Amino acid sequence: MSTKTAKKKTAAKSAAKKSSGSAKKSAPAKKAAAKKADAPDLRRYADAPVNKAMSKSDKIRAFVDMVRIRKFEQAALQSYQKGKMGGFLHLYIGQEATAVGTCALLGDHDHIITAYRDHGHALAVGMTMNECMAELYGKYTGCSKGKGGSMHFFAPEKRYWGGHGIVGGQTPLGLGIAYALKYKGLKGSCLCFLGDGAVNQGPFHESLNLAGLWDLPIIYVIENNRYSMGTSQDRSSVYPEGGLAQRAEAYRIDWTTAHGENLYDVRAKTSEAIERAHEKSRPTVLEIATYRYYGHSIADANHQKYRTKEEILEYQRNRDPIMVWQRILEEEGVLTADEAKEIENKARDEAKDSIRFADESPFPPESEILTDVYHSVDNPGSHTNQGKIFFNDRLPWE
Amino acid sequence: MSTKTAKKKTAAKSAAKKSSGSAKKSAPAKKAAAKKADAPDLRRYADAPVNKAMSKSDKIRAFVDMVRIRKFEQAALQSYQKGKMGGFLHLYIGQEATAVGTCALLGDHDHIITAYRDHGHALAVGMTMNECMAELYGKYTGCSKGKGGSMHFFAPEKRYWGGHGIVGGQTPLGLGIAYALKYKGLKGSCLCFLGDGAVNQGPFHESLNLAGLWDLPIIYVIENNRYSMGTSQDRSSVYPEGGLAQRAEAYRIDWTTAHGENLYDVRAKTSEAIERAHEKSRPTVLEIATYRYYGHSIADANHQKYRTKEEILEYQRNRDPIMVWQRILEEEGVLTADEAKEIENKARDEAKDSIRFADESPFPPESEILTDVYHSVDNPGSHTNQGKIFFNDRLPWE
Amino acid sequence: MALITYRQALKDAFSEEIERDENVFIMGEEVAQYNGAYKVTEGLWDKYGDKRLVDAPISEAGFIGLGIGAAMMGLRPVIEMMFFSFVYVAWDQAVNNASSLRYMSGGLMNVPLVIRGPANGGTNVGATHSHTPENLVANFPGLKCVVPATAADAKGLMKSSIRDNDPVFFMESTLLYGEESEVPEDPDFLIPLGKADVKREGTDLSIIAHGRSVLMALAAAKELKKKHNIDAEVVDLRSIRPLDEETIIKSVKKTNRALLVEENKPYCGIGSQVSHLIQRRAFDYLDAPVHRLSAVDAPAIYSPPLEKVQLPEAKVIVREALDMFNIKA
Amino acid sequence: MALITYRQALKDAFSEEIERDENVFIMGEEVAQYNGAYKVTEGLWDKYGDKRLVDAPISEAGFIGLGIGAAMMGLRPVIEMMFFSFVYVAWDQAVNNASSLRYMSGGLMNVPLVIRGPANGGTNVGATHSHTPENLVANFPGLKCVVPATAADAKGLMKSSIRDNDPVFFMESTLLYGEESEVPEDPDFLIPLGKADVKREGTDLSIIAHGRSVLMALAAAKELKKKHNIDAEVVDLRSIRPLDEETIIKSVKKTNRALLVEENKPYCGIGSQVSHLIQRRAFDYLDAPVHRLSAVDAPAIYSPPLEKVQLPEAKVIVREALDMFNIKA
Ligand SMILES: Cc1ncc(C[n+]2csc(CCOP(=O)(O)OP(=O)(O)O)c2C)c(N)n1
Ligand SMILES: Cc1ncc(C[n+]2csc(CCOP(=O)(O)OP(=O)(O)O)c2C)c(N)n1
Ligand SMILES: [Mg+2]
Ligand SMILES: [Mg+2]
Repeated sequence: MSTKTAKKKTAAKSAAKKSSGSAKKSAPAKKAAAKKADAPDLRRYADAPVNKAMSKSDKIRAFVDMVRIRKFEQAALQSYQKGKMGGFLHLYIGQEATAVGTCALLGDHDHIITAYRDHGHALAVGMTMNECMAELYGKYTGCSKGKGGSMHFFAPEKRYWGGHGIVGGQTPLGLGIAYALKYKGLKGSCLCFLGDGAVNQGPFHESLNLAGLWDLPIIYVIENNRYSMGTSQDRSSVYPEGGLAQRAEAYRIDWTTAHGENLYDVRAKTSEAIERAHEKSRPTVLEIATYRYYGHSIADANHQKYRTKEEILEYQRNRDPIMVWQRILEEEGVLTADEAKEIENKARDEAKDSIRFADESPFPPESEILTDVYHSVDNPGSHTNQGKIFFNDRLPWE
Repeated sequence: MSTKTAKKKTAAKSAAKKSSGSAKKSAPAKKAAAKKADAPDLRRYADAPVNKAMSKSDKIRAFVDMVRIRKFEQAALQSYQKGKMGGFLHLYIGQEATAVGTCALLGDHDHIITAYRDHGHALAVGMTMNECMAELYGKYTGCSKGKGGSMHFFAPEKRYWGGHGIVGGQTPLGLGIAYALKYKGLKGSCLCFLGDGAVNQGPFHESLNLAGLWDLPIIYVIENNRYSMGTSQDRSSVYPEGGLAQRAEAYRIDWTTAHGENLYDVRAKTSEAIERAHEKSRPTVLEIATYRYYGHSIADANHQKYRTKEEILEYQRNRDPIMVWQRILEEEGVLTADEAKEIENKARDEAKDSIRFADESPFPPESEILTDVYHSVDNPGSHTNQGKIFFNDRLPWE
Repeated sequence: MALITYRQALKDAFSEEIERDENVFIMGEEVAQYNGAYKVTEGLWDKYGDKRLVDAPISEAGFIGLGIGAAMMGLRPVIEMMFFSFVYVAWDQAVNNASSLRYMSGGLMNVPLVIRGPANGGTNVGATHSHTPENLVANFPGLKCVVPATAADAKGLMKSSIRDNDPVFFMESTLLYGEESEVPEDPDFLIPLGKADVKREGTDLSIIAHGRSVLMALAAAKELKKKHNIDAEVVDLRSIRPLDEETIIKSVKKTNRALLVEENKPYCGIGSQVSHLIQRRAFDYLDAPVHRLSAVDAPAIYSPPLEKVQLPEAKVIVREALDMFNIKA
Repeated sequence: MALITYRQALKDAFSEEIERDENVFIMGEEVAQYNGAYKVTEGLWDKYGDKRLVDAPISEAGFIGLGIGAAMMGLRPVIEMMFFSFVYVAWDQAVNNASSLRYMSGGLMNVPLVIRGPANGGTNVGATHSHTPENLVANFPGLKCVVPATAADAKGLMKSSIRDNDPVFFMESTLLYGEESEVPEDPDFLIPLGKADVKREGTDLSIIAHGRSVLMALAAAKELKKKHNIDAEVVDLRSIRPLDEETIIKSVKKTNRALLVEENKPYCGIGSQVSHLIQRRAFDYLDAPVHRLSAVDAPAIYSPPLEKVQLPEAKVIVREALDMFNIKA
């Protein structure tokens, strides 16, 4: 488990150990988190109300969603390697239970926003593979018309606010979403995802103080995959024994941790946080221990240099969220191996179709470079605007 | 005591109380800080080694320094009201024991940097009233040649790095000073002062993580005067029960608090922090409870609106750092009332002289607007620079 | 029409827009209980309460980002920078997020946000507090930028900015807050963004300015007429982006001479953009090169008499204008 | 002389300066153990260790501020921005502190700091990652700004920048890292800041550019000569601030025509400043208005073929040049 290793090293290194508080964790979750976690306990949190309430089809749906994310990204990776797309491609593979476990719990007034590793969340909230793949290809049929690319998927009508590339930059935006919900008197929340490397950015700190001070219904989900690019958590952060999430105590904010390989755990903790947001309009910091199998992005070819092959294998063999969930469902008699295979095949086909869709879609016309810059330009007459707003003396396509 | 009131209110308001850790404080200081502090205990920390080591003349020197700061600022205030200076004037009156208690402990490799409320620290490190007053007047004889003004006093040769106007902006600079000391292998430290309102700025958070992670010999001194402009501490921050300084635990940094009216206390805690920096190259966050008698700046004429007259009077009557120190020295038989009066008179005269000096000094010549912008312009030949570097088509004085 | 101050005009704009649209709120340091560091929001908290006037802790990146997020959701935040210089601690939020979100989402969202506050030097507060970032902001497609010089413009432009569906950076001046002018009382008095205003008609020279420089230009024009019989036209840009190029070009084609004045630093200042524009589109109409005046190119100096010299005051404008006619001042 | 890449040239400059001066160190995200996101510091951590190559957590305001503080103390930090766009999260530190400290202290201190990294679009990484802030930086007196186009310039300018006693913003390009040129091996090979380079002599037209646009301009010049017998001079600014105005003016006085090219956004871009300069100082030498080309004025688009259109490629430069001679492309 990520926080555990971290804890040991930091503790050894830090002279400050004594004066740093040993906060009491009230939820049983926290005791569990401190336990040796070599053999993941599959039934842990299976009995949490939010999990007991799952129907068979809910459970299968979660499996399907995780598999779809993985197949989508595997297909995307192939296309990337064929030179079909530009820029970055940050794969989510290995972390699927986080997006699926959290997003399935969102109600009508629950919103989400994340960083650049955003494909998983996009599919989890119901975006189609087609619009996502086309976006990767920079096609006009992409969710952002090909203007955003991999890091910038958006679907506001699904309450999915993107896809943001500046590390930590989305954390105040998420706060603003929560602020708007409260302002409007709605019982809602905003789940704002960030990485373990993002926690040291100033805007996140500012956001936590504001969230705690103003009782905002925001849930900061730290997807701790143990690395920010090639930098392990311990080379980027100092933090209390309970992990990065425990920093929340500095702002009197509730915090908790979850095992990211176990969908039940993710759901249980997320559901508590959402309830806190809905019922008390109070924030939560939720840290989810997870792992990415690929490099930071496809450009990060040497990711086996800064972490060992064994470490990667350990996750893939013992903590793969899809495998763990499949095992749980098989034990529960909800899913057979054949059915799982079938789901995989369907997802693979869906991904293949999305490749075809993306391939066959047109690029945006050149004139599209100048749309979607200003609302007032796209909607003439709706503003009291005039004058020149773009400043090319002449356009290349004119 | 500032943190106490704050604590109560925040606790009442915050739903997060339970999960926020009740950190154990090891130093006796911390137990004291939690005690009811209505009647300041004058002898508290008198026996700390750094205080026992004070000679009679050290003690009188501290008194002189505090009185000089006060008289200097009272004179500056009069001049400001006569229209002799522009911009802001942020008075330090009420907080003198912090600057004097900390700065007296600095050795050859101990540096300081602070915010815009910087007169006290300037005089405490040995800058002259003349150069400071002239700076307020915008005169060429000012410490910054009249280019910086009240918020920007500097004396690098006294290891005093200013005087910074952007709230929180000096906190990474202080870190850089500490970094340079460590880089050079020197046993030193940097005292970096900031206000209670500055703690919520992102760069401070980033600095704390870096300080804790890299074992940097920095001491962040939070001068908690309970307000950032018209905003009380509780309207700007959420923080653990131990106060703002306890946020340090989020970064495994040692922290402590001091009563800012008592020079002994300030010295005792500062000295521990300096020792930690020197011996372990480890940071400290030190919060000093203090108060400003005047408004945020002279422009803040209505400062009796956001705080009560009684609150101000309580400090002036019972917790004035100069008065408290005088009482201590009288009890110790180190200083008589007459001697104190004499010191006051001398300081008043010195301030008056500095007014005359400032009045009689010349303004910088117009051409000075263009010096001190670039080192390479001021020191031609020292760089491989050419070309145009200032871009006025024509200068007003040409 | 009523003769009111620039400050009052802004306050009236806020009141009217707060009453008109429940999504409008003002957030910033000391804007509510303290009535604003420069009293621009005086009395509004008393009148509208905590929801519409929100005191924020000192964490500009946090609350500007919050404003952007809230704007995405359809609120209309008006965020005060106590000094506009402080936007630099939130620069990434202000320019990267505010300018890019609509674009990167292919138009799925927009950011109806106003960031406002004083952006001026000349008050002896030193280099870090005296920035005039209109040229920096205007460089970002996706942002709008407005710099009113008079009370009436302040009101009409503020109301348009609040109703605008794009992020608008609204730059005021502490030196103008007390200046009075006649302001219409119509609650729908809107001045379109992107419309310059010819503040004085003239035939011999176009002085093109924005913000406080407009007042300096008007004073200079008076002097030029009286002492030298030179009839200067004064064009107030008002809006930096969008920019009213037609009014600029029309004026220069009439006068055949352009003098650009701003209190910004010169390198890549607004004047440089306008200078390029004029020579590009009115090349054959120019009887002389375009001249520029700006703040003396150094960080803002504290020393009060020197900072006065650093900014382009009326007499320097007069001298420069005369120079364009080869008259020695 | 050796034929090496722009990347290698920078790496050599770092090695040489690290060995020359014990105060020089490189700090940034992934610069040490990871060898740099773009491998510009590859091998240096192996060679020089933890003290001289420092991996920093993602907290740019923190470590840029740290760099400034360390520079005040006499160290010579070279701070890498993985993308220059990320300097916006540290903008206040980078521009307010770095540019003002010397001034506000009346010259008592200076800040020998280099902030460097790639500042370019064209790599399909979207709007927030593709900024080219040379015009923003150059607006601040107190800062210097350098944008080399070739390996030799990268090396000579980097060495000068590290030895410089003022803060230098050094803007590279991921699109140039692999470009090769002949680079002198002299360990004291220094190119002065503020010296432009005429990369191609010509008589008919001055194409003035910086960064990658220089390569585009050279390609365009070749085409113009070959197909249209137009002999273009290509002036590479190299240094944005200080700026070599004399070389610009000399070239324009010779060719009587200027075309400015940059990959920056147009509003108040570098081209606007240079355009003003030319019309101001070479008014009577101009046979045509100064023309500018820049990135198409919108946030950087992701879609790869469109982003190619967004930047001023050689063929657009050719077309614009022909237009200045009234030739239809
Ligand atoms: C302000 C800023 N600095 C640096 C980067 C470059 N960068 C992109 S992702 C990343 C690592 C982030 O790691 P983490 O937060 O742990 O998220 P993960 O990639 O593991 O999901 C870095 C350094 C950036 N995009 N923005
Ligand atoms: C980034 C920034 N935001 C706002 C301000 C305006 N401002 C100056 S001082 C101040 C209050 C700071 O309070 P605190 O940190 O408690 O210090 P104190 O004045 O009490 O010494 C504010 C809001 C500023 N200078 N910089
Ligand atoms: Mg990570
Ligand atoms: Mg305070």
